[in-house]
Order: sequence, then C-alpha cells, then structure tokens
Amino acid sequence: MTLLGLYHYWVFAVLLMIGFYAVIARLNLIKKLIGLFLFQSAVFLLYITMGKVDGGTAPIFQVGVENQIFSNPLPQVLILTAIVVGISTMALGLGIVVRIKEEYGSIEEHEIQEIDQQ
Amino acid sequence: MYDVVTIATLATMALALVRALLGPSVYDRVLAVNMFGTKTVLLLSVIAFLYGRPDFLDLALAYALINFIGVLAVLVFFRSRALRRAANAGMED
Amino acid sequence: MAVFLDVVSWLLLSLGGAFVFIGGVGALRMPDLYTRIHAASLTDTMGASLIIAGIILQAGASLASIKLAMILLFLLLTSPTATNALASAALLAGMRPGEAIPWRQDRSE
Amino acid sequence: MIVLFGVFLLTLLVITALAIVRSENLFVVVMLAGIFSLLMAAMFLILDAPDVALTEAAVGAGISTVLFLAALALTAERERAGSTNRLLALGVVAVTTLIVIYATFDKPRFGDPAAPVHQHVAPWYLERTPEAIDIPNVVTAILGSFRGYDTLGEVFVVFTAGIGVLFLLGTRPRRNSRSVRVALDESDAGLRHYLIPRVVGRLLVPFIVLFGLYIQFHGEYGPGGGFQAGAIVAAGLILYALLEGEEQALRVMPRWVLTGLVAGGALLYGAVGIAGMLLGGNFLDYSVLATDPIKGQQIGILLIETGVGITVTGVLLSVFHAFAARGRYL
Repeated sequence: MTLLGLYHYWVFAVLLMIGFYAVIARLNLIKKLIGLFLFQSAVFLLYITMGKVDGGTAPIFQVGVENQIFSNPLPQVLILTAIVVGISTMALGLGIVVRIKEEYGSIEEHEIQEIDQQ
Repeated sequence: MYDVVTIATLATMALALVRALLGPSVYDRVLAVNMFGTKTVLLLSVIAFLYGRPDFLDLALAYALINFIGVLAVLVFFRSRALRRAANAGMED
Repeated sequence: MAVFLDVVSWLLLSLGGAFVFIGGVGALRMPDLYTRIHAASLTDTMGASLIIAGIILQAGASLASIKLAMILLFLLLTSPTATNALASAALLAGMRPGEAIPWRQDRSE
Repeated sequence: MIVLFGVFLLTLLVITALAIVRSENLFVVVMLAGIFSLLMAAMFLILDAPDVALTEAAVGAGISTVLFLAALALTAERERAGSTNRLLALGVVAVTTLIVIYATFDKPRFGDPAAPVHQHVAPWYLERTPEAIDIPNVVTAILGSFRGYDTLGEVFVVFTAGIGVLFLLGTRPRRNSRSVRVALDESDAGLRHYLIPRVVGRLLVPFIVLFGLYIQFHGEYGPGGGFQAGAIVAAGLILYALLEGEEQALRVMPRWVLTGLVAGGALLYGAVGIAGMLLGGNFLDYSVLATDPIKGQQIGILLIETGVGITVTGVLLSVFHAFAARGRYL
C-alpha cells in the first residue's frame, strides 16, 4: 500500500522530467511548448494526489448523508483555475511561435539563431 | 460487478494506446484517440457508480458531447491542407 | 425481483465489456485503416449501449438514469459522426480502401 | 481495487508522455496529447476531484486540439532533426529525476489524513461552508467566496493572455506569407460539403451551449462553475465555426461582441467587488449584497461565476478566431 502510494509521486517525478527533457533537448518550439504542457500536467497531478484522503469522497455535500470524510478541496480550487490559465497561456505561446514562423520562416531554435547571427 | 466493466475498458484503453503508438498512418492515431474518448466516457460513467456518486455523470456527459470536436478539427485540418497543396500546385504550373 | 434485475444488469455489463474489448483487439489486429475503423466503431456502439443499459438497470428511476440515457443518445450521435469524419479525412488524403500497403505515409516513424 | 485502476492509468500516462517526447511528427504529438488529457481527466476523477476533471474535459476534449492544429497549420507539421547535446540533457534529467524520487520518500503517506496539507485552512473551509455560505459544493464556495480575490487574479491572467494573443495575431500578415492563403468561396467554407458531420454537428451545437449553461448555474450543487462552463460554451461555438466556416461564425458573433465578452466578464467580477465596498463591506465581501448574509454570499458567487464564464468564453473564442483568421485554417 505504501509502495502504491509512492508510485503516484514517482509518476509525478517522471512526468515532470519527461516534460523538462522536451523543453531542454528539443529544438522545435512547438515541441518545447508541449514539454511545458507535460510539465504543468505533472504539477497538477501532484497537487490533486496530495489532496486525496483515505476513504474520502469528493468535497460536495450530499443530502441525507452525514459524517462523510472529504478530500481536501483547496488543491482542487488551485488546479481548476490553473488548467484554464494554462490553456490561455499556451495559446499565447502558440501565438508567439506563429509570429516567429512568419518573421524567420522557421520554428527550429538553431535555425533561428543562425538567422539572428547573420 | 462494475469491476469487470472497468477492467475491460482499461484493457481496451491500453490496446487503443498501442494502436496510437504503432500508427502506422496518422489516421490510425486519430482513430485511437477517438476510441480512447468513447472508452473514457464509459469509464467515467462506471467510476461514478463505483464511487456511489451519480452526480459525477456530468463529466461523462461533457465528453459525450464535445469529444468529437477534435476529430472534426482533424478533418478541417486535412481539408485545408489539401486545398492549400492544390493551390500551390496550381501556382507552379 | 431485485436479484433478477441484478443478474440481467450483470449480464449486460459483462457482455458490453466483452464487446468493448473485442473492438479494441480488432482495432489492433486488423490489417488496414478502414477495417480497423470498422472494428472499432461497430463494437463501440454495441458495447456502449449494453454497458449504459446495464448501469441504468442499477440506477433505477432517477435523475442519473436520465443523464445516462442522454449520454447514450449523444454517444450514438457523435461516435459514428466522428468515424465518418475520420474516414472522410483519410480518403481526402488519398488512402484507398483495400490497398495492401496503406502505410505509405509516416514510414520513418 | 480502485487504487490499482489508478496505478494502471498512471502507467498509461507515463507511456503516452514518453511517446509524445519521442515522436517527431507534430500532428501525432497533438493526437497523443489528446489521449494524455483524457487519461488525466480519468485520473482526477479517481482522486476525488470531479471539478478538476470536468475542467480538464472541457478544455482538453476540443479546445486544445483545435488550437494546436491551428498553430500547426500556420507553422510546420514535422520537427526537423537538430543537433543538441542529447546525452548531456539526458544526464541532467536522469539525475534530477533521481533527486525528486529520493525526495518523495519524505513525503507524507498517500491518503494520510494527518498530512500537513489537510491541517490548516482546509478543515476550516469544510466546516465553515455549510454555515457561512450554505452551498453543497465546497470547491465552488472556496473558489468564489473564500478565495475570491485569488480567482479575480486568475481571471485577469486569462484576460491578459487573450489580449496578448489578439495583439500578436491581430496585425495583418505580411504580403509574402499571404501568397499561400487559399481563396475560398463562401459556399465552400468549413465543412459545408460534408453532410453527415454538418447535420449532426448543427444538431448538437445548441445542446452543447445548453449543457454549458447547466454547468454554469449548477456549479454550486455539483461539479461545475464558470471556468468549466466557459470552456464548454466556447467549444460549442467553435464547433459551429468549424462546420460553417469562420466568416459565418463571425457574422453570428462579430468581433466586437467577442471583445465585449472578454472585457465584460472581468468587469462584472470587479463590479461585484466594488458593489460590496459601496454597500459598506470589504472588496469582494458578498455578505452585504443582501439583507441575509448567507443569501448575499450566494448571490455574489452566482454573479462572479457568471463573470468568469463570460470572460473564459470570450477569451477562448477570440483566441480561436485570431488563429483561424491567419488564413490557412478553415
């Protein structure tokens, strides 16, 4: 049981680092954005995992049911807004990439740097 | 009782994921995503009852309604690409 | 009566699960794109109908049943439409049904 | 049993993420990201977070795929192999992964009710919600009332991001990049030639918008609220634009309406705060909005959730139209 619980955190660590790898090792700008998407998803997962309580249920009161254990609602509030903020900022990032493509004709980091040095 | 269905759905999700990884064409991957979407609707409905909280069915309803927008976007994407290529070929002639 | 309902819904759920799984195997094992679409979409419809019918029997007459019926209705509308759109997109890109080698694209993958 | 289901889903998540990083075809990457989002939503539901799962569903099912595909149509579909020091990057990542995994052994046990996260404000929120606000969904109560100031900030981040996209893509493209723009006949726009998607899609648009409104106003009693509803309504209207072409969608909902929605929702949120101040309370203190403080709280939450929904709808639609108007999509 302890191991199964730890597995949640390990998946968080692995996902975080897969996203990090895409950001640092890939040169394509859209791929970097996808890496950021993975990174932020990993953080979402960590928050929600920490909010879970054994034997708990979702923090919505039910009529006629008393003495329920509820999972922690606070991380859920933070992540709920973060998902929508995430897609908006992702759109902003994609907008910047589109403009870069129009100005430089490429979305590969090394090609953009070559053009800049000329 | 719900466990059997959940296991079947999860196994099918794994199979669809394998199809998405193998490809070979991009359309196979779109097919896999579409399958995955339907399986998620079923999984969410079953989990709602497994947890004894039927009010979570709203989630499955949301997926059932908007999941196919992604596939339509793919169709629009390929259609505009085909038009673009035709237009480019026409300019070169 | 309750036992009878339980048995029927268990049967429906298991049968639905079997259909869903067979569809997954078909989507994995069939030789080309259009046969795979065929395997996936038909079993999807059958499996989803059976599973949701099974859950409705468990839920009884309640708001949940109405929601489940809506889910089934929308699935029956959207899932074939998505399949149709997918097949249209594949045809548009020049994939012909029955061709022995559908994987001309993406061979580098 | 359900823990095992969760573990299985997590394993699928890792496999999908690895495939996303490995694939060089960006279209495939977008499709796999769709699968990733579906898995995340199922995982959130298993971890007792239906509100979060609904948000992920509303955003991930339609909108993010549509936005990424629009960006791909404007840039490139394939990643070109470049030369980076992959080994160095892999080394850094491997070492960091090990450090993070080592740190997880010090974390509280998964599901431990005595963990520090569950000690401070969270029990207070759960305790106070029935007496101070009296709505069943504690998540909505925290989002709208207890942490209303925080949510105001988030709404303004969404607002700013939307304005930023409009600034970036609202300018006219240069002439040389316009040569590839396909001149489309109006009768040819969208998916008008595809009868089945068009008929079914048009049938579903009103249901999607109606469902969005249900999520908006049912958010105090079940999973839902402004953020989810905004994304769902936007998805429905984007579906309409996909089916009928961008021109027709803009005729139904012109740009000035979209801009009005973006600003109007944020303004409504701020106005509720100011109204509280004018009635003698603090900023975003809803208790003074009605004679009964509990009633006031409920009215306040309803109003600010509406503001959130309006802004999110406006921003997502404006962003979509900004990408679509760039010319190579739709």
